[in-house]
Amino acid sequence: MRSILALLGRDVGLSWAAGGSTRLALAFFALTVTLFPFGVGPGAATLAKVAPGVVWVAALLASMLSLDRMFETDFEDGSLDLLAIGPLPLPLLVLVKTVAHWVSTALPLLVLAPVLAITLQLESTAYPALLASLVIGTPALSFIGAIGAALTTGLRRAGVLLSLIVLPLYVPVLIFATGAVDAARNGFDTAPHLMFLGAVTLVAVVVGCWAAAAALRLHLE
Amino acid sequence: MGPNPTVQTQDGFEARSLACRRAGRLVFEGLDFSLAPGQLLVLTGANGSGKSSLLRLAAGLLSPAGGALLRAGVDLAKDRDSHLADLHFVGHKNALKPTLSAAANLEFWARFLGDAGNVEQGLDAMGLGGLADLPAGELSAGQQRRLGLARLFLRPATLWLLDEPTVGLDQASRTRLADAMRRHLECGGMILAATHEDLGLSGGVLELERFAPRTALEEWL
Amino acid sequence: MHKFANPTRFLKLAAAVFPWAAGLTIALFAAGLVMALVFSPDDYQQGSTVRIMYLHVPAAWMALFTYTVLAASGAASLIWKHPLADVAGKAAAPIGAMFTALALVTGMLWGEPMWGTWWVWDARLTSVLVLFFLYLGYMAVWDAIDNRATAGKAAAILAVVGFINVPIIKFSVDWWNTLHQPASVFRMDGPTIDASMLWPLGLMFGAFNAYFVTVLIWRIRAELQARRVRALEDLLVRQTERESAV
Amino acid sequence: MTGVFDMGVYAPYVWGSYGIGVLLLAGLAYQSWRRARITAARLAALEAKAPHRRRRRETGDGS
Repeated sequence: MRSILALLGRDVGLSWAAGGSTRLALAFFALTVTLFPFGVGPGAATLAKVAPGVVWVAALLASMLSLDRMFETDFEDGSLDLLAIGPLPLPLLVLVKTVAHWVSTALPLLVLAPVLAITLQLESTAYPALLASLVIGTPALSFIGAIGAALTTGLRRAGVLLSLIVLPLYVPVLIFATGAVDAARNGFDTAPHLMFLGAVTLVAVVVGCWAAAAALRLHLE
Repeated sequence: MGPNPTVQTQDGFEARSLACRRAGRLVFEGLDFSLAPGQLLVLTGANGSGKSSLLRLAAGLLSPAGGALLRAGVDLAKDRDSHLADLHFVGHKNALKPTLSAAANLEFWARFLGDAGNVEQGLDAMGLGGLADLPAGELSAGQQRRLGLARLFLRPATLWLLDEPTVGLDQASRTRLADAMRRHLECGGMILAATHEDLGLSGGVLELERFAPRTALEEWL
Repeated sequence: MHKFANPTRFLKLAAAVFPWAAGLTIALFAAGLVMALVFSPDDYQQGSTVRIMYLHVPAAWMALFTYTVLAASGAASLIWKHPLADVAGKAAAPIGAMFTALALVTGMLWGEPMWGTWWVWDARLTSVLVLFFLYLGYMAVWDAIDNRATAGKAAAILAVVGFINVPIIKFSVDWWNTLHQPASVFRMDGPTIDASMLWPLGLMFGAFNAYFVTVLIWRIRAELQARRVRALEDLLVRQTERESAV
Repeated sequence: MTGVFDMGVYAPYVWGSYGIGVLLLAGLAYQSWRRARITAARLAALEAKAPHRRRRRETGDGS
């Protein structure tokens, strides 16, 4: 347990510190969302209609930005070897590092998202659903992302390959998450959407840990 | 607890017709060695002859393509954890985070490997006492190498696996390392080291070229 | 080593199967095209565009079938360490990607006369589009990693993960489609298929499958030979190195 | 024999589909066939250059 806390503390600390990925993700998220009104026009009706999609796509891209650093830095400085022969089995190691990624990127997005949604004129009834979808859905982004990060560790041009691998797998998360917020906007029940989203996240956790551990083992060879 | 010749392999470390395949290519085969408490074995051979591969096999990072590695008579494949709990592995890279201070880096590895361990003892053993609070990134290459080696002193471990430990060390640090290795051997420790430099320590030599794959064209898939 | 794992034994088997597969491909395509273009009746609603279905439906089906082959070869490579599995996966992927592209193009050419727009976010067409990106991802992994053995394992992992996600993606796209699409007046896979259409469709299915086997054998043979060339070149390099060193 | 000629107003779509179909199917088949031939030729050349190794390898490991 001590090892888990040690690793979690180090990774989150490194991300939140200067030069870490948290600030980058927050800035990217805010910038991307504020770009949209310039594109689709400031009209409240149009903005509100696209608001869930815009917030979610921006959150998805922001969390993907810091994915390739998840294992890459440890691979480069030799820590990955020591982590792999440490007390934690590889899938658990992946779980801890992915939770660290989630804490260091998704949590800050959770705080910023409602603020940005205001600029997109999102109806007030939809905010609880927006937050709920982010809380339930962003772990799936991290765990599916962990597969891409592990597969592309140590490769040149990893960023492009990572997005090509990960984005198609993000489709269900995006659909159910924005579905929930849309339902809230139109006064429908958001429960079914959020439950499907939860199911997708659970699958992502299980598949993510296994696949990322297998992929890391490849690069440790 | 001096070296006890009669209990040769009882709690030693040995390889029996070991073969290693790295990313599809056979590196060596039919390799045998046995290391008893108190003994040093130096691996020599040209680059690519498999020195690092053998050390990674011994550290459990790679699984053997053939033959077996035994610790205290027990095959690593059967009981990997007790082997990993009682070894230190120092690879080419130093596993340091540049933004963390020297002490913080060691502190992390101490807590991750499961017990507080004493960071001060590690720093002093490699003469880094005064640099504890400096970010690791600002240390010189030699100092960073010493910080990597300082991990050896965080907690006792019988088996040391060292990959080119003296690279980048000045003469004073080299003798400091040699003394530490001598002390380790005297109290029943075992060392498997890949190095080109004569450390002034008596020990066996394992010529890896002798175990190059014999089949002219191995299974060509 | 597995019985078929030995490449030379596999190549003998492939050589035996190849003429049948190639012959069947040509025969089935010939019969299928004649049936589809000449004899099949116009559909009262769609007119002659129904003939596009004889290409679209088999292509979409083969796209999914080939991805299943990818996932199966991935599993074989990861679980049973079958050395030929990676080669089969690498060989099958471009064929699957081609089938997916064909399904997309024919889907658009079929949709345009019906709805007046080239792209319709229909549930099936959208799933095929996502499948196309899964193929691109698989092939990109092969290209990005130099070492064949590592690339094979990495691609195998991605294929298995992708395969687990295909039903999830399919379900979510259907769900998303019903949410945003008022009851679509015209479903993509066309009207109920009546008997007269079964023959051309069946022949084209057979033709596509025979085609798949033929091209797969070519590509596997090319991949095995390419690896043998690389092994011999590597050996030559080490040989000259040792001779110059001595 | 009515079907082939009077595709009616949809002719371009049908012929377009089949045209692209032939292009894609034949294109990939040709590329795969050609690649198999090229690698076969390179392999033959390499094995011709190192015949002695080949004979020893034949007897050596019984792959």
